[in-house]
Amino acid sequence: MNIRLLYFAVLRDITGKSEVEVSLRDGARAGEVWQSLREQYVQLADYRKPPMIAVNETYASAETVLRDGDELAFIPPVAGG
Amino acid sequence: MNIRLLYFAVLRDITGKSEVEVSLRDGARAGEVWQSLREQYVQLADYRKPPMIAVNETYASAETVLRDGDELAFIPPVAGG
Amino acid sequence: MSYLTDSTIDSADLARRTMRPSDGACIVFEGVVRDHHEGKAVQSIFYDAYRPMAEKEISKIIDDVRSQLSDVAIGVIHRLGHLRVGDASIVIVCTSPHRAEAYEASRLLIDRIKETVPIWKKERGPGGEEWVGWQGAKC
Amino acid sequence: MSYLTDSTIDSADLARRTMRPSDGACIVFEGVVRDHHEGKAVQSIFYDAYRPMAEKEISKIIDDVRSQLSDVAIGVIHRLGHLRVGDASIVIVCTSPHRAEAYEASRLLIDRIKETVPIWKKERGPGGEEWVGWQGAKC
Repeated sequence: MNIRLLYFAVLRDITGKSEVEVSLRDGARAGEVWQSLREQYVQLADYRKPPMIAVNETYASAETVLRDGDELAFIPPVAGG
Repeated sequence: MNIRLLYFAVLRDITGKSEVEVSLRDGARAGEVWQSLREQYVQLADYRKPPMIAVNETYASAETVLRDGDELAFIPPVAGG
Repeated sequence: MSYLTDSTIDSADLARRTMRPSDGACIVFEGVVRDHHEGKAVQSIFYDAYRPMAEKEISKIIDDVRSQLSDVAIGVIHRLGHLRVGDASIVIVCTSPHRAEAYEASRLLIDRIKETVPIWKKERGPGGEEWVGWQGAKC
Repeated sequence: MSYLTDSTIDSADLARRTMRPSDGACIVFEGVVRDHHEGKAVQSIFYDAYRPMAEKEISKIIDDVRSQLSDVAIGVIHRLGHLRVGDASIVIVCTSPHRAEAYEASRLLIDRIKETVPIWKKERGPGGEEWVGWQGAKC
């Protein structure tokens, strides 16, 4: 299955991308995507746990099982206001 | 001795004046001026105690002894803001 | 400087003049003439004041609040005369590096200004005119 | 309606659009870019957002606050992109017949917006650029 992974803020700076298509095994969880990002980007080495996570524009846990077509975003510490 | 008595808001409406000169015996207290006003204006009959009092632009008590040249004002319930 | 005016209050201008580059929060409180009061319709309000004393009282309140909340910059303007529904009668601007102090100062200021500053209002509605607070002050 | 903008926020216009004739209090909170943060000089800020989600989260927060404080009318605009010192990043307008509810709503809104809305800021100062909160999030 495929999901769309969106990058914002520091994660866009680190990856140099706004959005990528990711192929995952069926039943993959949101937290696993974070771990695979950590293997790709050394700047994430010190961030063992994922930041907050959004699936389809709603906050979700690292345990959330993803489905084909989902929109996933890791939410670094927010600083609005 | 003489003092200046200022009227504001409802008291100006009742008396029809902004300011009067009042002659008082030496040693007169602010509260006594209120009682003499009550004798002049029937609309004040139901107001036995004076409202707040200001002498020379500062809050003062009904017991304050007035001096020649003082500026006295009775302060009805304030409603600023 | 005067805290009283007889014309429309320019709250944006007051905010600009109050704000410092180190401020991250700006709270503007506007007290506005509303169309009712204690169940009665209100069409307009006349504000009267003991002007020199009102200036001094507002100044004292600002000094007091600033001594409690030293990081806050404060601007206050109270309007007098005839106001209609929707007109601002008072604008209080509080700015500070962090928002908590500015909120606290804003509330302290409006609470204390309403309590002690010699300003009065006469409300006009369909049933006539009345000085607010006078009927209830009988004793 | 959108809660996000890429240009200067017109807080007077937002206040006018929020206010009802029955409102006696209008509280405008402006969050402003200040010249320092945690001891470091700040020259400018870049605000980024997950826009559709940020819109939804702000909308949810407004609904929540309105369900707690039903007398309050609420307007919120958050600015994104490059801001300089003195620019407003957020304006929150709360109006109500009596002031207590408007103050309470204003504080609830800014506290919750800062907590959960997916908006980020990168501060630029003499020492370089930094995404606020990222260094401290190591785990």
